[in-house]
Amino acid sequence: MEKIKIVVVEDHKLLRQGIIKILDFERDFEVVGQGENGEEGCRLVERYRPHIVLMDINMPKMNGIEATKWIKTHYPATKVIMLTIHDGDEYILEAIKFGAEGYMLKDLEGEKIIEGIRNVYTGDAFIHPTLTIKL
Amino acid sequence: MSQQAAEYKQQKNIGYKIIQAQETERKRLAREIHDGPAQSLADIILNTEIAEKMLSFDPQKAKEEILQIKGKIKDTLGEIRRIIHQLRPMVLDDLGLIPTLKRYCEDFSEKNNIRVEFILLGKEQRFDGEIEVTIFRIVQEALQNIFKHSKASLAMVKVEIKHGNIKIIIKDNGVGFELREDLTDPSFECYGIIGIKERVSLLNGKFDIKTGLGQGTMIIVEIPYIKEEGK
Amino acid sequence: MSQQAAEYKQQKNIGYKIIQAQETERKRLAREIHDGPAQSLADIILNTEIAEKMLSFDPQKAKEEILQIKGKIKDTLGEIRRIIHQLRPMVLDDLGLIPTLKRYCEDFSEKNNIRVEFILLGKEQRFDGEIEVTIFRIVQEALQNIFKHSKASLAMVKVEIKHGNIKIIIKDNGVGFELREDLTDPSFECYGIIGIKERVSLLNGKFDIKTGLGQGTMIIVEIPYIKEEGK
Ligand SMILES: Nc1ncnc2c1ncn2[C@@H]1O[C@H](COP(=O)(O)OP(=O)(O)OP(=O)(O)O)[C@@H](O)[C@H]1O
Ligand SMILES: Nc1ncnc2c1ncn2[C@@H]1O[C@H](COP(=O)(O)OP(=O)(O)OP(=O)(O)O)[C@@H](O)[C@H]1O
Ligand SMILES: [K+]
Ligand SMILES: [Mg+2]
Ligand SMILES: [Mg+2]
Ligand SMILES: [Mg+2]
Repeated sequence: MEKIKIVVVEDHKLLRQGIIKILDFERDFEVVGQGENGEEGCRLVERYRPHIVLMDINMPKMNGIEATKWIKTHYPATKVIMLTIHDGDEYILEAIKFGAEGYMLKDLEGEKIIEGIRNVYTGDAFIHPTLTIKL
Repeated sequence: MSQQAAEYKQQKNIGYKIIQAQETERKRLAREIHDGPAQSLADIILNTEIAEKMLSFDPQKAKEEILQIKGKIKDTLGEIRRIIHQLRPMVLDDLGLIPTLKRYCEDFSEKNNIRVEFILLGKEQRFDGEIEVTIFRIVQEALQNIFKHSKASLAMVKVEIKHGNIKIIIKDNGVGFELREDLTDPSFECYGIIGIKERVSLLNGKFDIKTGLGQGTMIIVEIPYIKEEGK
Repeated sequence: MSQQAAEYKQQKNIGYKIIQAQETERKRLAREIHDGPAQSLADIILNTEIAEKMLSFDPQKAKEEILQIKGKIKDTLGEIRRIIHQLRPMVLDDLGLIPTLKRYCEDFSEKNNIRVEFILLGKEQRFDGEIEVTIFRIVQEALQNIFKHSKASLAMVKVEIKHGNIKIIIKDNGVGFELREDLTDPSFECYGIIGIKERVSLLNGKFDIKTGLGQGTMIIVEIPYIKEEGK
């Protein structure tokens, strides 16, 4: 079975480790890299060509929005899931606009994070269930 | 007393008002964080102790306790988000003025049961940070006033971007008020409208207010901006 | 340009600086809460999920996880308390100026490894809230400056209460600086010392600063207060 290769980009160290710990429970997941700003995220995508990137928004140096734009331009096959503290739909709209496949809040259940990654991997979009977008 | 001396005194009083407003805000915020998130966390610590004790002799109860902890922490995070957003919506820096205003108007409509229509004429773009925050604060204050004083059922926030100029109109269909000269006199107790005028003048903008008993209120602000090439 | 016109312009610029300082503070604070407590809570939520999963097949691990959760919540509460304290020490309203300054100097000494001696001459008492907060902000800014610029090993905060007058001296044994006139010129970029001057003048007080390269720095402020009978 092919493993789902994941890169986690998040500047908060404890949280990053926590997320990785949750993902490690899944036998078919492999966290191939972790970065603490958008720039590192881009480098990791270049090097590992992961299936999925979990991308924070507010980070030093390059934020997650810019990093996602870059990734979507250079490696469009890589799927990006924003994972952030912001619950405003303006962020979701912006994320969708530049091509992110998923949007999750950081207080999402671990189960749901995993489910979301699987959904996005198989080609669906995933938006945090309690968020409703007003279009 | 010369007019200049009078203006000097007024400016001095404005400094005074701003400092006071700042201290009031700090105090309110400190209290809000103290009574909200800080108390909640202190409370959650107790839950963790209960969960710990339950663990050995009633794992089912322990599980319930952990679920409760999770729920409470999520609520606390929600409180904290609201506090951050009140303080300075990060979306203002991340995405810019227009998405921020849109969201603010929506939230305001929902929370206060006054329908706020948001209208943008011209091309959405980023402006200088100072311009963005000034316009946001103006809309914030004007909508707060509508909520506090107007009894309106309907309001409008219109932003028009044209020829290096941003025009903002905030209008309501409420009770209006008698426009007295002393509104802009610093001995007047309120700081809201004076603050708007002050901020607008700092950016070389124009300010106007049209109101009257039973006529609703309309605030018109214009702020010039420098167009960046190719942006 | 007449002197009054010049002063008018300066006052206007001070209004500008205060507003800017306020926005900078809001932004900093929003970011601090966002990067600190908000992220920590998101992290703790994950821990609760791990604890929940562990519960059924490894109670010992679950217990460790719960202990970790408790520790992290305590740390987060600590962060939040620090933010509140920075914002506005509640002890200022609850207990008054002197206990607040004492505590602030102690905390500052510990945190920054610069010994700060606190000296009180005269009778401890409560003052008008505006006076208390002004003096606290002055000491806060002066100590921040000592930390940021002075390279001092030793500092002193002296409060002298006498004949309806509060005299505050903040002194350090650090590098000092060349006192240029433009320190109080609003085109100067920093707001700290200008802010102190402004706040002091709003309370009809006096401000003086003595410094020079290699001579340490001393700030002297005097603020009058109205003695209340039988208090
Ligand atoms: N939209 C409005 N509808 C009706 N009355 C208004 C409206 N906006 C302002 N006013 C009147 O103008 C006064 C001045 O407003 P301003 O915002 O300066 O002060 P405030 O809202 O009373 O206090 P502060 O803004 O300092 O909390 C208000 O007290 C109110 O009487
Ligand atoms: N205790 C001190 N020792 C040495 N230099 C000082 C001291 N206090 C102030 N200065 C000098 O005076 C300058 C002005 O201080 P001021 O507090 O006005 O601004 P700042 O601290 O640089 O910035 P801000 O307070 O706006 O964050 C400082 O930049 C520093 O060079
Ligand atoms: K794994
Ligand atoms: Mg982050
Ligand atoms: Mg108002
Ligand atoms: Mg300073």
